[in-house]
Amino acid sequence: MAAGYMLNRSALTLRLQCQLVSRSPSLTQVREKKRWMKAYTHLMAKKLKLEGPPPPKPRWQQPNWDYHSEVQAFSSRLHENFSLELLKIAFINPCYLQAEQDRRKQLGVDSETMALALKDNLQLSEKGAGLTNSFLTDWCRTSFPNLPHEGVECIVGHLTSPSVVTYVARNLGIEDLTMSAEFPVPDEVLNSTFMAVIGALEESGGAERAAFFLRDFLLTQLIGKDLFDMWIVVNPMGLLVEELTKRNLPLPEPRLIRSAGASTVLPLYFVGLYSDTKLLAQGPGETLVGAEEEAARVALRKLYGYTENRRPFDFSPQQQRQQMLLQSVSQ
Amino acid sequence: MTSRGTPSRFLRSVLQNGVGRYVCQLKRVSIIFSKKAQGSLGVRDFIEEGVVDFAKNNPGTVVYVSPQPCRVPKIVAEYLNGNTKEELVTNKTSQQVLEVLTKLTDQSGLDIIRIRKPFHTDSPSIQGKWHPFTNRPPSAGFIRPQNQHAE
Amino acid sequence: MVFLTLSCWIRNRGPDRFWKVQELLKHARHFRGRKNRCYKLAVLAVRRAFVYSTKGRRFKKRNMRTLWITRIAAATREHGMKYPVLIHNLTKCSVQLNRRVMSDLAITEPRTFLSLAKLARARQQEGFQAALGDGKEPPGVFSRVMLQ
Amino acid sequence: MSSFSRSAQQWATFARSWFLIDARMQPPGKIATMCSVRLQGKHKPIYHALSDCGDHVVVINSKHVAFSGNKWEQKVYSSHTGFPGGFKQVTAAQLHHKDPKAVVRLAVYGMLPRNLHRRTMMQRLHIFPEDELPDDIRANLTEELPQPREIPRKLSEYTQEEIDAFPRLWIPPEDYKMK
Repeated sequence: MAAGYMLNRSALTLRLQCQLVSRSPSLTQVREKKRWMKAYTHLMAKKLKLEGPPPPKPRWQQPNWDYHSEVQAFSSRLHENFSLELLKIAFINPCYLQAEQDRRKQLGVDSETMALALKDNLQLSEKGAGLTNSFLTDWCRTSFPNLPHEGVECIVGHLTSPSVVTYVARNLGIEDLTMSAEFPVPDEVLNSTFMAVIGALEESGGAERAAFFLRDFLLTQLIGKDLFDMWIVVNPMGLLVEELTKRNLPLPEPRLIRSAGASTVLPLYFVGLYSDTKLLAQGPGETLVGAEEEAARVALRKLYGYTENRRPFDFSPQQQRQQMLLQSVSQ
Repeated sequence: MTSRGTPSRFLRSVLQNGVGRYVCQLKRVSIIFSKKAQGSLGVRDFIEEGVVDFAKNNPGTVVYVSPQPCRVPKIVAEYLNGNTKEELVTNKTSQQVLEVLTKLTDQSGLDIIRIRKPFHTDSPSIQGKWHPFTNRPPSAGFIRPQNQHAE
Repeated sequence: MVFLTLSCWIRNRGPDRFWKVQELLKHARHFRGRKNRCYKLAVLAVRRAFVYSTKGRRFKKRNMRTLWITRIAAATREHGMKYPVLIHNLTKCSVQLNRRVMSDLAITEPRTFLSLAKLARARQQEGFQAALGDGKEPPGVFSRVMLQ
Repeated sequence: MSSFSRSAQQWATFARSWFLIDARMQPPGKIATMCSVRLQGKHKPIYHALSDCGDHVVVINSKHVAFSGNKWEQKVYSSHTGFPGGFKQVTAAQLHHKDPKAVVRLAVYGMLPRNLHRRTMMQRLHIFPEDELPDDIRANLTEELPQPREIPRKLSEYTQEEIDAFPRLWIPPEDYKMK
């Protein structure tokens, strides 16, 4: 905008120059000295300070926008074969339909003759949400067979929480394509749109494609996450005792292994958990209670197989994976 | 340019791109040029020769060609993470314009600023990080001065 | 330049000083005190900062290497060896890890570093054995090794 | 191996440990070298000059340090009060008599880097003239460092058998007069 203004402005000064100066040998000398720019910048800065930044403009109101090709590009960018009708439906939110109808009423368009021939994405969204939930749960069950039900629920809950889903959706460019009543698109609308996209993918490409989509875009958010960041356990020691009794192992016995600076304000304690004279885990902490809790957490991570040094998740591409499976079968 | 006075960031990718599948981060590119101006000669050549091929090779990118009365032809690239980048292509030949476009296609759209380290990992340690007791033999109880041990 | 009209001459009165100052202050905004806003002070400080940063590009490499060496030395001493011994014997074993990797290993993968130290120790013992030979002295030489 | 939570891992890595050094019959310089390395944190692989990762060191028996040679008489500690004629010079023996901690403290102080962290590091050095420690300091200790020098035994500590077994190089004649 500023650049455009600048160009206009310079053109204007040039023209003025031509009018004022009948002989025009000095044109080249006056050019490029934008001495008005300082005052102009100050003015614009003052204006910005008074009025605040202008409201964000949705991409479809800006120049260079072709919805059909955008949707097509979205589909091929993600290397998926969406059916375009379904994908377009997936982007239409009920709030947009409502707003559109209201707008038409205000404009005085007859609702019967000019009916809106658009479907909203509610069905797709529900379908996608159901698929996401079931796929993530299955995936967690297979990757972490020892993880109890609550843990799986918490991981799935973290991955399907609005903050993660909207973050993924914004970085996949879904926000531009979403038809919503308001702008910027509210989180819950974006959330349901993302789910609807998954639903559309399932309908057009089958559940397997949708599963790979989820694996590549949603599960990658799990990288670098700790189990207990997602799963808030208040009493890890109690949980550990429960787990050990389930497996018929002797109960853990906390013991102080190491300590440093015990009477200072910065003490360090290492507490080891022994079960039947075998070291289950050890954990550092600021206090004895904290260290014991930390040790219990470490022991739980080991039991559940969610340690930091576990095998990385398998994100290999689809064809390669099938080949690997075939090889393993043939061998 | 001092290192404190310039912004910097750590190495990262948008949405862990490439872990699962590679997604081209350039979502939309608009080529703005003038039909008459001298500076957009190369761009006009490029639009005649190469833009269709470019669009065919990159189906994930929407290419807009918009002739406008302007002096400075430019390429405006929009990325998936919402960033926009402008490249001025005044007086560039068709080949150079293609190079600029290819460069824009390969970029991730993150800010091009100093990267503090050329490597990054989310889980740096497999065996557990060093702490003061890593390499010390286990000791029982508290330490006492020597002569009291003897007593 | 030749100015044929008065108006052109007035319009052409020097470059706009404001922008020159802004260009410079851009680099001084994070400085402390008046030098982040007064041009006279800022120009000196910015020049000094640029000189430092030019030199610092060379110094950084040097300082990082000393830091790595300090860290490796510290980690080596935990295993009862000295830094030169470790490096010398690892070179003899043709272990081609550089100092940055070794110091990172010492922090993040302590067990790998322990095995490196053990390797160096074993190579050192081998070297001693080779130097002593089969325990016999060459003819005509009488040394204290024989006495022990 | 271990997968601690991030905060716990951080706390463990940057915790300060407490070392104990027995200075009985040890040269102050060698004690000071050990102290200064640990006070600076240069014994840790995570060392960085700006990260303030030094440890605490407790030196006991500083009254019983042993200078070699004629240092007790000839080593001179100089200071200046800043006033005219305020130049003070004392020998090591005099200083040690006045303050039994001073010899070790000055030796360590001289070995620390000359920067703003020097006084902070000195505060982490705890010197005790005898081998009695207050309980709160004793509770902190994590490790005792080995002494740099083996304590030489006095002649009176040898048994008669050991003295007899010692090889005699020269047997004095009977009319030899011992001084």
